[in-house]
Amino acid sequence: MAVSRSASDKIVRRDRGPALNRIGLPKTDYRGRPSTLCKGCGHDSISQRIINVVWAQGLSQHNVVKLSGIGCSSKTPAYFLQGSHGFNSLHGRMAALSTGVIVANRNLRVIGVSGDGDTASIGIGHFKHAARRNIPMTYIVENNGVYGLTKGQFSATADTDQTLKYQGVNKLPPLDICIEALTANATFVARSFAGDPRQVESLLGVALRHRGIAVLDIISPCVTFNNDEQSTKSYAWGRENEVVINSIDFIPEHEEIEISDYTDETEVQMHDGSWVVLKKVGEDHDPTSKAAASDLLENASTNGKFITGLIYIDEDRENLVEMLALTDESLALLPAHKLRPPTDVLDEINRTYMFGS
Amino acid sequence: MAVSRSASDKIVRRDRGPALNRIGLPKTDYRGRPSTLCKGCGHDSISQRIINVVWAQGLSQHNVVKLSGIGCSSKTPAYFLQGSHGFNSLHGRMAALSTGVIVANRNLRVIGVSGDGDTASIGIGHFKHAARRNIPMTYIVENNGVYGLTKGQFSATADTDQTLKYQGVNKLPPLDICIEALTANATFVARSFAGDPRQVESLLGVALRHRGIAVLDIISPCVTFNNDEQSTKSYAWGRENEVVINSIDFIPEHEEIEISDYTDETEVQMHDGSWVVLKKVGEDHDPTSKAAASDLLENASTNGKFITGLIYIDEDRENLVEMLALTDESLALLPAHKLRPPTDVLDEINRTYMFGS
Amino acid sequence: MAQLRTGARHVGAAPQPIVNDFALTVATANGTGSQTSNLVLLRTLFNMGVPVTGKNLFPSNIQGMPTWYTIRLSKDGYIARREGKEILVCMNPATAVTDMAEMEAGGIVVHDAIIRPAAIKEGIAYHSLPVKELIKPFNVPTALRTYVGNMAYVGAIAWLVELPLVEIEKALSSQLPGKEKAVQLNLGVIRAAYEHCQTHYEYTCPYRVAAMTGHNEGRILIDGNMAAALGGVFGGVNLVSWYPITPSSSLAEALAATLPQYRLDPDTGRPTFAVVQAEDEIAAIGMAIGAGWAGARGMTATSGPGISLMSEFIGLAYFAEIPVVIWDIQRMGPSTGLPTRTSQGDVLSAYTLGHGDTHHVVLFPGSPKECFEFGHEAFDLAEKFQIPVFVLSDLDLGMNLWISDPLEYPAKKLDRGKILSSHEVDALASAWGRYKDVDGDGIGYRTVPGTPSRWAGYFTRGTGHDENSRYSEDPEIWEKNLERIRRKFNTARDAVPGPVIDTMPGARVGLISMGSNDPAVQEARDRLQAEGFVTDYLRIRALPVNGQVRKFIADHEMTIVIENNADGQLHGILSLETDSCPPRLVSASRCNGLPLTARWIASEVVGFVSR
Amino acid sequence: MAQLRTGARHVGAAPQPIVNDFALTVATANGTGSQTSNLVLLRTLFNMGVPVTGKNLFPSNIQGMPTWYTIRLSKDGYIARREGKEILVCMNPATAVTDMAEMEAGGIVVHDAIIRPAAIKEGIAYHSLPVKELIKPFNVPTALRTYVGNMAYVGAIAWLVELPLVEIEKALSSQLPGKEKAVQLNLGVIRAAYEHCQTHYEYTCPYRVAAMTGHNEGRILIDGNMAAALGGVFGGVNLVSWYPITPSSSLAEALAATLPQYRLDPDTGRPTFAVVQAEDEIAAIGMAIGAGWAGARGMTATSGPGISLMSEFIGLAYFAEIPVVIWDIQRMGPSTGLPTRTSQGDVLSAYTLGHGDTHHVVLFPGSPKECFEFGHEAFDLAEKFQIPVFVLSDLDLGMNLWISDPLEYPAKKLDRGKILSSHEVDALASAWGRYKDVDGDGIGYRTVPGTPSRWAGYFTRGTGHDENSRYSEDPEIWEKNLERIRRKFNTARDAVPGPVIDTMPGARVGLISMGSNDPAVQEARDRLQAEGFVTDYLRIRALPVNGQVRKFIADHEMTIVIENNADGQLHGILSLETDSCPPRLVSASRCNGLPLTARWIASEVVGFVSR
Ligand SMILES: Cc1ncc(C[n+]2csc(CCOP(=O)(O)OP(=O)(O)O)c2C)c(N)n1
Ligand SMILES: Cc1ncc(C[n+]2csc(CCOP(=O)(O)OP(=O)(O)O)c2C)c(N)n1
Ligand code: SF4
Ligand code: SF4
Ligand SMILES: [Mg+2]
Ligand SMILES: [Mg+2]
Repeated sequence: MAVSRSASDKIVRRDRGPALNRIGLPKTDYRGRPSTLCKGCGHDSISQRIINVVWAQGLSQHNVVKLSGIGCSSKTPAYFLQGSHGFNSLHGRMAALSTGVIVANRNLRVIGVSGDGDTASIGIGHFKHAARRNIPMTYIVENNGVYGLTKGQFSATADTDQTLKYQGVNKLPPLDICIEALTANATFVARSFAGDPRQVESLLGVALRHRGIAVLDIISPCVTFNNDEQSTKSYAWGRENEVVINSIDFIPEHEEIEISDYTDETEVQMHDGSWVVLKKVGEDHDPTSKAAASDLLENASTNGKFITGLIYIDEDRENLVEMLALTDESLALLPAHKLRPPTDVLDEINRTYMFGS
Repeated sequence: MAVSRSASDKIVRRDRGPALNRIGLPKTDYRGRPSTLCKGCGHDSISQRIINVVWAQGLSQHNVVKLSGIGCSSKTPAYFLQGSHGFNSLHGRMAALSTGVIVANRNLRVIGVSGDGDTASIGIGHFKHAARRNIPMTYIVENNGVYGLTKGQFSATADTDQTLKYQGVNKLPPLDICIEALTANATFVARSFAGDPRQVESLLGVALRHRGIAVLDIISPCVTFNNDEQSTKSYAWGRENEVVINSIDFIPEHEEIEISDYTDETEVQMHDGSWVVLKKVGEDHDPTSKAAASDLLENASTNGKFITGLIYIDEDRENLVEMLALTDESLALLPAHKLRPPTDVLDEINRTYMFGS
Repeated sequence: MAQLRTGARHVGAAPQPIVNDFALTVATANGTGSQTSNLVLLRTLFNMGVPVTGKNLFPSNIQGMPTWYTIRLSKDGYIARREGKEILVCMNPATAVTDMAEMEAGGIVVHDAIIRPAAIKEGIAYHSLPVKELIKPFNVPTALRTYVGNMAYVGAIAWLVELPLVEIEKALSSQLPGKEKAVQLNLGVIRAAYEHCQTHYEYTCPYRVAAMTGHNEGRILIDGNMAAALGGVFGGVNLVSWYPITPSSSLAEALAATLPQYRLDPDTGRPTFAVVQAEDEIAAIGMAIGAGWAGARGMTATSGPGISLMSEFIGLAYFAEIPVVIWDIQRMGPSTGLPTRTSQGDVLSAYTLGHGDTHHVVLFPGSPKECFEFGHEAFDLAEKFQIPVFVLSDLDLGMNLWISDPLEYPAKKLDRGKILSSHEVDALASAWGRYKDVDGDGIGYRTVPGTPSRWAGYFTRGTGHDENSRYSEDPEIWEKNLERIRRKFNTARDAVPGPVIDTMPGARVGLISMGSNDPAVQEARDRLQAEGFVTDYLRIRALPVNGQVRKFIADHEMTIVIENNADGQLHGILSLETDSCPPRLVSASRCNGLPLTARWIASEVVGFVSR
Repeated sequence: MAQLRTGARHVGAAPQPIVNDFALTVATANGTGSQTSNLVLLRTLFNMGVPVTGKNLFPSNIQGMPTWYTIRLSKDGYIARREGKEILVCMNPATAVTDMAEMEAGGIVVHDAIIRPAAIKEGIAYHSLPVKELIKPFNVPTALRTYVGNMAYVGAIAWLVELPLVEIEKALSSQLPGKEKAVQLNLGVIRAAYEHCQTHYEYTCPYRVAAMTGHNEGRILIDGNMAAALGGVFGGVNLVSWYPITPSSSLAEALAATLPQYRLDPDTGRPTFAVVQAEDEIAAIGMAIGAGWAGARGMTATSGPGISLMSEFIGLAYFAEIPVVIWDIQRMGPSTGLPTRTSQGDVLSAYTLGHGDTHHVVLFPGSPKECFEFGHEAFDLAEKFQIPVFVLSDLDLGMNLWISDPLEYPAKKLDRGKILSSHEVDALASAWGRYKDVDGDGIGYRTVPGTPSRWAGYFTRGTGHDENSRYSEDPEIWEKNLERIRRKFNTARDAVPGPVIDTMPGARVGLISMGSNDPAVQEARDRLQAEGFVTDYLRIRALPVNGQVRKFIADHEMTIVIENNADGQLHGILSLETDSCPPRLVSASRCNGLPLTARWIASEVVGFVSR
C-alpha cells in the first residue's frame, strides 16, 4: 500500500489484536454503515480506499467531514468514516455547500464525493467556480459515465457513439473532468481507476495534504449499467488500457530524508512541509507545469488514452481561506464577544446618521 | 469592411438614395430601437457590427432571431434588427432557450448575445453543454469583465488582482471564454475586440455561416465601471495589446475562384459550400487544429497576451439538428396531420394493452 | 365501474371459499428480477377477468434492498390500495420476521425454505418452498438463479389459489415477447414448484381465483406514465427536454421509445420530434419554453426537486406568456424526501410557482385514460392561453399498472391558439400588438419567428412591457397588463377540464378530491353507503376551479377535501378560491408515502361528521 | 410619531404660506449625478428638523433614462409617499412635457432654460434656470458639467423655499466628506443660482421651509439596507454569500464595507467573517447553508428571481433543519419584472418556498430600526429553531433614506440554539439522536463538525430519516418526523416578533398590514379619524402568526389586509391561518411599482365599509 510505505503513518502491529494507527485506533473504527450499492460497484472500492488512507494517516474522524451531492456515488459517505459528520446534500451542489463549510470551519479536512452526472452535468458550474476559488478540499468524482441511481442514462462523460441498453446511442462528445478542473485553475488534478487501489490510495494520501482543491477523477465502473467491455468506464477496459504516468512516494516533513534530484523524479514540497516524490512511469511528464498537464490531457482525450496518476499540482496558489485571511480559529467556534461589537460602537454608528450630525 | 469586400453581398449603389443590399433593403431597415446603454459602451458598437453584417449578407430579418440573457449586453438585441423576433430571457439561460428555439425551427438563423457574467458565472453550465451539443447558432459574449447592469461587480472573467472602485481586489483567476468553449468541443471559437470593428464584422460574417455553434468572445469595454487603462477589458489596453492572428477573406460558393494554397493561408470550406480564406497575420497558427488552438489559448492566457482572430473552426462535426435528423420542415410549422397519428394507430395501441390480448 | 360497485362487501365478511377477493404481498429484494414474476401474476389475473391492482413498494436504490409488491383482487372492482394481506410470499430474509409478524389469523405464508419462520402464529398456514432445490435440475447460470428462482413462488401461488397454468404461460409470453427459451425455462420452474406443492402440501386454501366477466372486458392494463407519453405522441409534442428523476424518468423514456414508432414524418420518414436529455432541470424547462416561444410544442417531465429548480423559468413563461407543458410525477417531499414513495405534495407549489404574483393552470389526471387525455389536451390549453400548463400525476398513478378504460382518440382537433399568419399580420400591420386584448378574453395574438412579414417581429421579455411588448416602467401599464393576465386566467376557468360530480340521493356531506385518490374515494363512499351514510363526490380535474365547485361547497353542510399531502394544500387553495372556511370546508389530508385507502378516508369522514 | 400625528391636516387645506408641508419632485436623467443634489436637499431639510422623506424613482439602466426624486415635507410627521407635488424641478427634456402637464394649480415649475414649457398652465409659476450660463464661470471639465449643473436647482429651491445656505453647505460637506474642493465648487454653483433667482425672479413662493423641533431630534436618516447590514454585523454573521441583484446588492455591499470596520478579531486583527460573491444564487444559498450546518452564521441577500432559484436549497434546509438567513429585498415581479420598482409580491413564495409540504418563518421589518433589529434577531431564530429565516424588506425601505428611531443595541445575548458540547454528547453517547424531540418543542439537539467526540458525528440528508438521521422509508417514521417539524413551527409562533397593535376607542374595523406600508397606514388612519372614522391597526411583523392575530380578526366586524402586491398574498395566508374568510377578512391589495399612499388606503377602507 503506497501510503503505508511512508513512515508517517506509524502503523503499530501488536502480537495480538488488530493493527492500530498513529492515534491508536483500529481500522474498523473508520468504517461506515453497510453499503446499499450493487455488489461490485466501483464506488464501494473507493470507499474502502478512503477508509484505509484516513486510518493510515491517523486522522481523527471528528476533524474530517464528508460531503456529497446526489447519486449512488454521493450515497457512499454513509459507508465510510462513521465517526465523521457527513452531508448527502443536493444533486450537483456539493461544491457550493463545501465552500460554506470550509469558511465556517477552516480546520476541518473536507472530503467531497460526487458523480459524473453530479459534477459534469448539473453541477459543472459550481465545480468550475470551486476550482477557481481553490477551496481547500479533496473533490472526488466517482466517474462511471452514467446516471446510476436513476437507472443508467448517459452522463456528460459518456463515450461518443456509445450505445446503452435503454438509451440508444450517445452522439455527444464527453466532458473531461480533469481538463475542466485544469482550465478552471484547480491546483491538484489527478486521474485514477477504482480497479487500481494502490494508486487511488497514494493519490488520496497526497490530496488530503494539498493546500487547495484536489480534484480526483476516478473511473469507477457501474457494474449494473455501464460495465460492457467496450465502455471506457468498464473494469475490463480500464484494466486493458490504463497507462500509469507516475508513481507516488510520500515523505513526511519530520523525516530527515535528503532529496537527491534524479532525472526520472519530481519532488514537490507540500504546504505542510512534507514532500511528495513523483517517480516517472511511462512517458515523460512534469506535473508542476500547467502547460504540460494541459497537453497531456488534450493528447490523451484526442487519442482515447486512459492515463492515470498525478497530472498537475501547484502548492503555491493561495486557497480561499487564505485569500479571505480568516482567523485561525474556526469562525463557527468564535466566542460571542467576537461576533458582536460593544455598545459604544453602535452609539458611534448612530451618531453618524443622527439628526444634527 | 471585410464582409462587403466579398462579392456575395451585391451591395447596389444607385446614383441617388441609400445603398441597398441583395434583397433590396437599405441598412436603416436593420436598425433597432434607440439604445439605452451608456454613451461609448462597447456593446453598442457590436450591435452596429451585427446590423452591418446581417444587412450586407442580405438576410431577411424574419429568418433571424435574437436571443439573450440578462445584462446590459443582453439588452442589446432590442437595439438591432427591429424586424426580427427577439427574446431577452433570464440571466444565464440563453443557451438553454436557444436550444429549444433551434429544435423548434431549424431554418432560423440564431444570434445569441450574452455577457461575461451571464455566460461565465451563472450560465457556464448551459454554455458548456450548448457547445457539446454543437447547436447551430452564433453565440456572442460581450465580455467586459464586470457586471454592468448591477453596477460594476467583478465577473468571472475579471483580471486577477484587479481593483475596482467599490469592489476592492479580485484575487481569483479568470475563466477564459474561448478555452471553456474549446474544451466543451465548440466547433468555432474566435476572440475579438469591440475596438476592432473590421475584425468583428469579418468574424461575424463567417460565424453566421458556420455549421454548429460559433462562439465569439468579444472584449467590449464597460466605459462606466471597467475602462481603466490597466484593465485588460478597457479600450486603451485593447488598442495597446491586441495581437491579430489572422485576417479573413470570404468567398461565396457561387463564385468561380480557384484556391491556390499559399503557405500563409488556410482555406476552410463552409457547410454551405462557400470558402473562408484565413490569411496569417502575426504568428503561425492552424485554426483547424484543436491542439494548436488549445496551445495558442493556454499560452496567451499564461502570458497575458490579447490574441484575436479565428482560433478554431471545425465544419465537419454534426450539429444538434443533424444529430436529431429532424425533418427539413421546421417542427413549429408542421401541419396537424404530422403531429397526430390517425385513429387506427391508437386502436392498435389499445389492443396491445387490452384485456385478452 | 358503477355497475359493479353495487352490493359491495367488506373484506373478511365473505363466506368460505373467498373467491377473487383477497390481497397478496410478495416480499423480495430489488434487482432480483422479481418484477417479472409479479407482473406475470398480475397479468394472469387481469386476463382471467379479475379486477386487480398491483402496487410496487420499492426502495431508492438499485440492488439488494427490500421491495414489496402487493396484488389486490377485488371481484367488486375496487382497484385502490388496501391495508393488510391474506397471502404473504416471503422471499427476503432481511424482512421476513416483520413481514410474517404482520400476518393476521387466516393468513397464508409461502416462504423460501432458507427462511425459518421466527414465530409460528396461531391460525396461519406456513408453506416452505425449497427454491434452491427446485431450480437445481434446470442448471441455470449463477447470474440468473435468483431471477429464475422467483418463478417458484408463481408456481406455489398458482397451486394455492388455483391459477390455470395455461393462463400463466400466456401472461409469461406476453411479458417476455419473443423470448421462447426464457419462457419455457421459467415455466419449467413454475411447474416444478406447482408439482412440489401438490405432492408436499395437503391443504385447501380458502382464497381462490376464478375467471370472471363483467369488469376487465374492453379495459386496458397500463401505467400512467406510458399513457401520458402516448398523450404526448397524439398531442403533437415536438420537443421533450428532460432531466432524469424518479418517478418521472419512465415518462420521458416512454416518449423516447414511442415517438419513433408513431411520429416519423409520413413523407420523409424523419422525426417530427426531438427528445433531448438536458444537463439539468433549468435547461430542460428552458429548452421547452424556447420551443414553445418559437411555435412548437415543448414539454418536460420531472418531480419535486425539478419543480423547485424550474421556478424562475416558469415565472418567465407565465409573464411573457409562452406555452409549455410540465408533467410533475409527484414523489414524497419536502426536499429529496422519498424518491420512490408517492405523494400529492406539489399542488400548492405548482399552482403558485415563481416569485411575484403568479398562478398557473394545473391538471389532475385520475386514471391512465386521463393521463392520455390530459397528455394531449395540456398542449391545446397551453397554446390557447399561452401559458405553462402543469399536469400533476404521482408515483402511484405513474409507475404502477392500473386497469383503465381504453385510451380515447381526441375528439377535438389540435388547438394551436391565436397565431397570426403572415397575411393576417400584414393586414394588421402596425395595428397589431402582441399583448393587446382584442377579444376581451385576455389572450393576445402572437406571431412565431420565421413568419415572412416585416410586421411579425416583436421583442419578448420578462420585464415590464406594454401592449407592443416594449419595455415600460409605467405604473398604469404594469397594472393594466397584470389585469389582462388575470382576465385570461379567469377565461381559463371554464376551458380547463371541469370537475366530475357523482351524487347520492340525500347526501348532506360532500367529498372533494383529485388525481390518483379516485378509486379509494369511490370505495370509501360505497363503504359508507353500506353503513347507511351517503355522500356526494366532486373530483377536481383542474385548477383554477369554476362556479361548479363553489356551488358544490355551498350545496353541502360540510365538504371534506381529501388529499395525499401533509398540509391540505388543495383545501387551502379551494378555501381562497371559494371564500369558504371551516367548518364548512374542512381538510382530510395524510402523507406517509403510500396511496390513500378507502378505510382511512371512510374513518376520516366519520370522524368529521361525528364531531 | 404618535405625539405628532394629532391634528393632522390635509394638504391644500392649509393657509398661506404653506410651511413644511409640501412635496417637491426633481426630474432628471440617471447617471447625471443628480442624486447628490437631491440628497443635499434631503439632508438640509432633515437637519432643519423637518419631517421629510425622499423617494427615488429610478430606471433599470445605468445612464440617460428618466429618474424622478420626490421629497415630501410634512410638519405633521408623515413620511409615507404622497401623490402629487407642489414644486417640480424639470431638468430632463425627455419627460418635461408630461412632467409639467401633471402639475396642478398653485404649483411651481423650475426648469432648465434649454427646456421651453410646451403649454403654460393657468395658476402655475414657471421659473427658467439658465444652467449652462450659470456654470460657465466655473469652467468645469466637460465630464462633470451635468453633475455640477444639477447644483443649480438646489440654489433655486433654496431661494424659493428659503433654505439657509449655511445648512446646505453643512449637508454638502457631510455628503462629500473630505472633498473640500468639490464642496466649494458645488456651493459656488448653488450660490450663483440663488443669486440669479434673487435678481431675476420677483415672486414670493407660498411654500416655505422653517426650522422646526419635535420630530427629528434623536432620530437618524438611513436606508434599510444599511441598517440591515449593520444588523448582520451585530448579529455575528460569519458568511455573507451573495449574487448581485437590484435592489439587494446594496445590502451585501454594505456588509462588505462595514464588516471590516467593526468585525475584525480584537486579538489578531483578522476577519471573523467572509463575504463571498458566488457564481449564482444557488451557490449563494448553498454556501450559506453549508456555513449554517457547520455551526457558523450564514446569510444571503437577494430579490425575487434569486428566491425562485433558491427554492430547492431552502427546501433542503427546511427538511434537514439547518439555520440560514435570507434577506429578500422585494422588487416588482413576476419574472424579471421591474427591477427598480418596489413590491411586496414574494410573501407567499417565501412562506411556502420549496416543493412538498413546507412553511417558513418570515420577518417583515417596518422601518430601518427594525431592519437592524431583525438583522440580528433572524440569526437567533434561525439557530434556535434550526430553520431558514426569511427577512422580507422591499426596494422602498431598502434603498430609500428613511427617518428612523436610532438603532437599538440588542437586549438579549446571541442565542446559538441547541448545540451539544463534546462533553454533553459524550455524556449522552448513543442516547443522543439528532432529531429526537427531547424537550417537546420539536427542536432537536445538534452537534457541529469538529466537535471532539466519537459520538458527535451524524449524517445529514434531505431524504427521509429517523431520529438518528438514518435513511428510512418507513411510513410511520416519516409521519412522525413531519409532525415534529410542524410542532417546531408552532413553537416558533410565539417566539417570532409579535404583531404591533394600535387601537382607537370604539373602532369596529381593523386594519392589518406589514413592512414598509406602516407610515402610509398610520397616515391613512389619521385621515379617516379626522373624518370621524376610527380604526384599529395590527402590524404583522412575522409569520407564522399567533393567537393575537386570530383574536384581532375575531374582535372586529371587518378586518382589511392592506398590502403592496396584486394577489393579496398576506390576506390569503391569514385566511388559512385563522380560518377566516370574506366578508370578515378582506383584501385591499395594489401593486404598480410605487409605495402605497395614505390616500389610496383610506379610500379602500371607505370603499369596503360603505359596501
Ligand atoms: C435536482 C435533481 N434532479 C434529478 C435528480 C435525480 N437524480 C438522482 S441521482 C442522479 C444522477 C446520478 O448520476 P451520477 O452523479 O453520475 O451518480 P451515480 O449514480 O452514477 O454514481 C439524478 C439525475 C435529483 N435527485 N435531483
Ligand atoms: C437570477 C438573476 N440573478 C441576478 C440578476 C441581476 N443581474 C442582472 S444583470 C446581471 C449581471 C450582468 O453582467 P453581464 O452578464 O456581464 O452583462 P453586462 O451588464 O456586463 O453587459 C445580474 C447579476 C438577475 N437579473 N437575475
Ligand atoms: S447502479 Fe451502478 S453506480 Fe449505482 S450502485 Fe449499482 S453499480 Fe454502483
Ligand atoms: S454600465 Fe457598462 S456595460 Fe452597462 S451600458 Fe454602461 S458602459 Fe455598457
Ligand atoms: Mg455516474
Ligand atoms: Mg459584463
